[in-house]
Amino acid sequence: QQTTKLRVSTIPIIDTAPLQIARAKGFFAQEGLEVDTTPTAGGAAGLPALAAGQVQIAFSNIISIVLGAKQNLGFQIVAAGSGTGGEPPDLAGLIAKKDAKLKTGKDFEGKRVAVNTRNNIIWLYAREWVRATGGDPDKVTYLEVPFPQMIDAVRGDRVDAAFVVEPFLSAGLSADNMTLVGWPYNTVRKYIPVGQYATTKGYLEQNPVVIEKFVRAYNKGVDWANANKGSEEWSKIISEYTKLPPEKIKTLNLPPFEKTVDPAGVDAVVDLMRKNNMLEGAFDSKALLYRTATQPPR
Amino acid sequence: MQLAPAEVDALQAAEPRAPYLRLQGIRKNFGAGDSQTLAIDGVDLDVREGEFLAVIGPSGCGKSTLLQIAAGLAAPSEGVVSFEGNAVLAPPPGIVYLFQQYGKSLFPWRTVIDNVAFAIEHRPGMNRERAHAESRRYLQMVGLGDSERKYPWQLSGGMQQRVTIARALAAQPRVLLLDEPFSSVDALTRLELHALVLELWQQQRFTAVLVTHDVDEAVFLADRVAVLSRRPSQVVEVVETELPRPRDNIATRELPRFIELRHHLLSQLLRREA
Amino acid sequence: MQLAPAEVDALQAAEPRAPYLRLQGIRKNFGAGDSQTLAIDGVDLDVREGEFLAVIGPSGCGKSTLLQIAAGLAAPSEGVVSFEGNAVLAPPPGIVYLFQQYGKSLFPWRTVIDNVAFAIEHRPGMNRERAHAESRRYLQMVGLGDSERKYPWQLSGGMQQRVTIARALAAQPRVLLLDEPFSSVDALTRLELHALVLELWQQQRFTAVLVTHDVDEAVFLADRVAVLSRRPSQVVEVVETELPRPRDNIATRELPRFIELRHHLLSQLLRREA
Amino acid sequence: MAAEGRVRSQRVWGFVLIAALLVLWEVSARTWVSSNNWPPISRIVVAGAQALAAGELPQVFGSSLWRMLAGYAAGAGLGVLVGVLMGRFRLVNAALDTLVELVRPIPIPAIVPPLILLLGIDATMKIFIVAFASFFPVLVNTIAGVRSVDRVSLDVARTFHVSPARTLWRVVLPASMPFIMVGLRTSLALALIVTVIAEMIAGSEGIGYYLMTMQYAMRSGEMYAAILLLALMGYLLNLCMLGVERRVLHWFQRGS
Amino acid sequence: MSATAFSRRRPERYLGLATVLALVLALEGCVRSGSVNAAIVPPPSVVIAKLGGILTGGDFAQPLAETLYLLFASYAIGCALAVGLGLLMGRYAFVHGLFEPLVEFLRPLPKPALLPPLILFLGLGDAMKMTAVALGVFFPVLINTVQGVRGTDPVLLDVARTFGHKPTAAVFKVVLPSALPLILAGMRVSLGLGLVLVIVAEMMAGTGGIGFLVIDMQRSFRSADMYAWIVILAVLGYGLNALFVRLERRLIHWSLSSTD
Ligand SMILES: Nc1ncnc2c1ncn2[C@@H]1O[C@H](COP(=O)(O)OP(=O)(O)OP(=O)(O)O)[C@@H](O)[C@H]1O
Ligand SMILES: Nc1ncnc2c1ncn2[C@@H]1O[C@H](COP(=O)(O)OP(=O)(O)OP(=O)(O)O)[C@@H](O)[C@H]1O
Ligand SMILES: [Mg+2]
Ligand SMILES: [Mg+2]
Repeated sequence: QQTTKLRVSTIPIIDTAPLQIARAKGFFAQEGLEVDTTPTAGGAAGLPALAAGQVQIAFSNIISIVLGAKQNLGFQIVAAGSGTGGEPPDLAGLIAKKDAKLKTGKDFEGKRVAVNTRNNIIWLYAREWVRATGGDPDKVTYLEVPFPQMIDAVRGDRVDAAFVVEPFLSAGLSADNMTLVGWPYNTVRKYIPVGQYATTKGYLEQNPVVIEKFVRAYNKGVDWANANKGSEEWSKIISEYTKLPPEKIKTLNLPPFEKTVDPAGVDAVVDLMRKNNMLEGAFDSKALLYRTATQPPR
Repeated sequence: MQLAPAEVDALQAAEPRAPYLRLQGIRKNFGAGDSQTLAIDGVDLDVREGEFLAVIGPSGCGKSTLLQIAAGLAAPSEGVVSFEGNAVLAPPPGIVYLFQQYGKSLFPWRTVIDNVAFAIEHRPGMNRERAHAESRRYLQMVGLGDSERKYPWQLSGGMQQRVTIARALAAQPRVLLLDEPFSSVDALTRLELHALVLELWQQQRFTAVLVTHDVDEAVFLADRVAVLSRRPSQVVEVVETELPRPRDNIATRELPRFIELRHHLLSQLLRREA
Repeated sequence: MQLAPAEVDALQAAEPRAPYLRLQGIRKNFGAGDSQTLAIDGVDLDVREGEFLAVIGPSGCGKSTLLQIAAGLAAPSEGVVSFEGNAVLAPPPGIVYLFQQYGKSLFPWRTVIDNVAFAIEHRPGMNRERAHAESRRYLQMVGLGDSERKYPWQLSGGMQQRVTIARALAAQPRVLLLDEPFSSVDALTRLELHALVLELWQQQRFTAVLVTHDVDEAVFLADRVAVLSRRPSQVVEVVETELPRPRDNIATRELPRFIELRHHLLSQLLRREA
Repeated sequence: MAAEGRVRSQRVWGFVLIAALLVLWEVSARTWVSSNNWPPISRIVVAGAQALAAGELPQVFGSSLWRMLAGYAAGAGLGVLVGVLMGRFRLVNAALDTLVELVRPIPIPAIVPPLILLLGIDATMKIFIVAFASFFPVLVNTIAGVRSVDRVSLDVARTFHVSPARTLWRVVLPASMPFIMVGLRTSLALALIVTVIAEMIAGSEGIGYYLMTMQYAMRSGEMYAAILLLALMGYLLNLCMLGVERRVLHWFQRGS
Repeated sequence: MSATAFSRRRPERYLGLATVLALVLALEGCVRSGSVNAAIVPPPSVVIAKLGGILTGGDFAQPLAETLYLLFASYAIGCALAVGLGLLMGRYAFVHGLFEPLVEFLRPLPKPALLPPLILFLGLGDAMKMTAVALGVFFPVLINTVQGVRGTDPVLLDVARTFGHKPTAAVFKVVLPSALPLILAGMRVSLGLGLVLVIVAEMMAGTGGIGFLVIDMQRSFRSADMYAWIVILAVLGYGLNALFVRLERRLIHWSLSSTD
């Protein structure tokens, strides 16, 4: 059987664990796929590379995919990546200094919150959390701070709170005088999609079988990840590509990985985007999901 | 120095030749508008093939400018330069100009010998060794054989000036335009350089135009001496020296004709105020 | 020019004075190791207060180097310079050196008048207008009154040289060290500059040391003439000119003493080969 | 030459200063600055030594170095070439000047998408980015250098009938070397910087990727070790350039 | 001079525009013919339309002002410090020895790599951005200044000494003007670099200015709008450079005189 080469743009974070597992455990090879993962910083170059045809599949967050699809770049979500489960902990949380006494969105009015980029998912959910907990999101200042610097920023009073992802979340919480204020993802909505694997319509039309194979193998990785989370081998694989020390990986609290994307969740995100002026005009969120994303291939 | 060439020379100096290097109606203006400087105001001058012409004139009258125009290095504002019947619009092959600013005209990144070699190294059939050998020969002629590996800034003013002389001679031009080439050397060196230039001039039969402030030098070396006026300069007069060749440092300078010419030219120069 | 100062001068020239600017056992080596050049090999020279001393010597012998050492601009490899009894380790106030490389010693970013003003603008009590007025005066003296707003590269060689003369004179130094200051000017301008320098020298009573290649010039201007040997240079002889002042361009040059001195010094210079 | 020796001996004080700053760093990290992003030097050294011993850092630096050199050679070489032509020939200057000045202020991050489209996400794109960044300082300096060449020098070449091409090579180029060399040195550091940045965009190779991963893995010891090593590499590369410069420009720097 | 130079320069100026125009037209052709993905590289005509919208809409003033403020402040700081230190380093062997190693260690460090300590010590505001940009501006000017100072002709320095100018005065009257052609070349390099760095800083800090707009539009794949802003940026750079050239002509006309 001939192997098909597939280039996938990823981000070296915990969210892409199933993909790396599927690669490490040979699930792709079993499907006759040779997957080459290309990390891109923060995923910024992932979707442009996808649109340019330099990679066939890209891991990216839902907002970017929606925005790209809106600009007729033909993105299609083929597999679920990361998201939130039915209850905390999430992969990201809102933290602040203990003595700042920040509890609800109301308390945040007039305060500064660190987000990694404005007009994107972290920012969106930070705003929605403020709204959901009784505050006015427009009365909060959002400052862009790279994730690794968020703890410094909070500690140095450059910001009042930060919406930070793992592993910085755990590290922040383990420092003294830091506390978790809330889980914005879960507070806003359960089971929301965060990261997905996308390809382009053009590639899909030509290679539907390849995509099915990819998703099938990827889903095996999801199963393995959910079953073996916390094991030695799990730590080893994760450490291999994130360079996180294995002992730190064990302490991370993770939601389960999903195999499908909830269309209602996507709808909800699109609604939130509209509400926050990120999207104008009609957008058919159903058309964004390829069938493999809602019905895992057998 | 044999007699034969000298006799030929004396003959040549006497009989006018076909136009060789010809300056016609040269005017030169610097700057524009209010700050215009008219440096040269209509100069006609024929340089004959093989002659030694000296040009004298007050400081700032436009001698350097005129020579640069003749060399094709500067364009006249009006007038025409022609060399062997062709209009000179760029430096024509065969004419070399020796800059008055000797310090500036040496390349600081080249050693003395490489500065001299610059004149010839690009010629067809030249290689580094031959260019160096040739350059060394000329450096020795100007008394700088032992300084060839120094850089220009390691030389005294007079030594730098001699390097430029060696460089110009090494090029073996058909017309050599010398702009105050001996201004910074002592009496003896100057005499030696006079002898050297005359000897090469007679051997290689090139045409020489010399700008100088030294009337003695002009008369001693030249077949003809042209006198320029103050700025805006014009040709006041051109005098045939009519002195026999080969010239001798003592005998020639004692000739009545020499003394007469010297007196005449000096008074020309000194009179201009009145 | 009155008689009185001239008489005083003649007296002063005859009677030796206290050490004023003194060079003792000066040696100067350039470079290191194999490529060493010994330029000056033990020169002793006393410059008397108020005198006019000329220095002559072959090209490259170390005249400029010696003057720069006397000016405190270069350090001797051996020996001591003292001025009014104090060792000279840096340019002492009151001594000004006029560079042989006139082209290089002008600031290309300054106009002619600003170049001259450079000599005085930093003095206490000076402002721009006064410095300019003063500079203008000296520019007019050297015949460049109409070029004050030009930049150096817009001047001819001789004009540039005159700017440096104006600048050095404007500084009104107590000791003026002149390094071939008249090499690029024509005969008439040169005579005018001679007269100018002598006049100021007598008015302002400064001490002058002049390096020149022109023996006539040396004898005509100086009280004493020092002759240097070839490199490594030493003082061959110092001659008192013993010519009366004020000096006159025609009368002085016809004095038997002048002719004798001229002959003597020239033969000194020309003999060195033998 | 003597001045150069003097500078070299004074450089000791430079290293003393650096040592003092590093001690200050150590002390600050141990006492009043407490952040994972500010580890003490001692920890950085240990982490660096381990990474070096494991062969991780040498591999990372090696892969960056060749990309950098390739991009630098292309960009700087072109910079000198175009600079000489633009500085010397009015027409070339007129034709390219506007374009150059319009393109120069464009930041690379802004044009990442089209770059990916045209050049992919691998070595070609990164080398192009490095070349792009190295190009301008060399170009600007070269043009300025060529324009400041003394007219007399050019006229000397003309009067000896040296061909225009040879004049460029033998007169204009050496005379503008003080400017060109300094442009080359500016670009060398810039090339290093941009290599790292380009490696942060995409791919899993080189210093940039290493810095990024280590930062996201909260291993600031390794991150700073790589940064210090980067500084050292830059220092050494600059030293090489200075060596070249001393040979080429001995005539220029005698003022110091 | 001006009259002839002008008439000679006229057609040349059109030549530069013609080059740019030709490239733009070629690009338009490429995109329209489909050989380049129009979603990533929009046709110039579309970009120009967007540009028209931005310019007539008037919302360009605010980000432009922010960017310019940041640029001028950091550029001025960076250049002033660099020329100052450069003069000292070029003049005094001790200062040179003291700072050269540090400078050469810091110079090749990428600003993103310095971001952790910069944010740690300077926070997120203008201070941090200005430091980052000023640092980038600083180095080219510094090494050009050092080079220029070292190239000062010793004769000119000796002229200052013999006329009794103090060493400090000589630095300002002799060394500085003589080094000016090199210093200005460095400042011109830094001007372009500074603009790039300001944009990148705004991209990373995300508080405003053209940089933030550009990256924000890039992230939302609005490439036509993004390129419209890049065109504004390019023209801004061109304009700044044109101003700089004027300044240069005034300051070092004596050095450029040889190329008339
Ligand atoms: N580039 C220039 N711009 C303006 N004026 C100039 C320029 N070059 C020369 N001049 C002027 O032209 C005149 C003639 O200059 P030139 O150098 O030819 O004189 P010269 O006869 O060689 O004088 P010298 O004997 O002093 O060398 C001078 O008055 C000078 O000021
Ligand atoms: N910086 C230097 N390095 C090496 N050698 C030098 C340096 N400066 C001068 N010399 C040498 O010292 C000697 C004396 O030079 P100096 O300039 O004093 O001569 P000079 O008597 O003024 O000659 P001229 O009459 O030609 O001006 C020369 O042989 C020269 O080569
Ligand atoms: Mg002249
Ligand atoms: Mg001398």
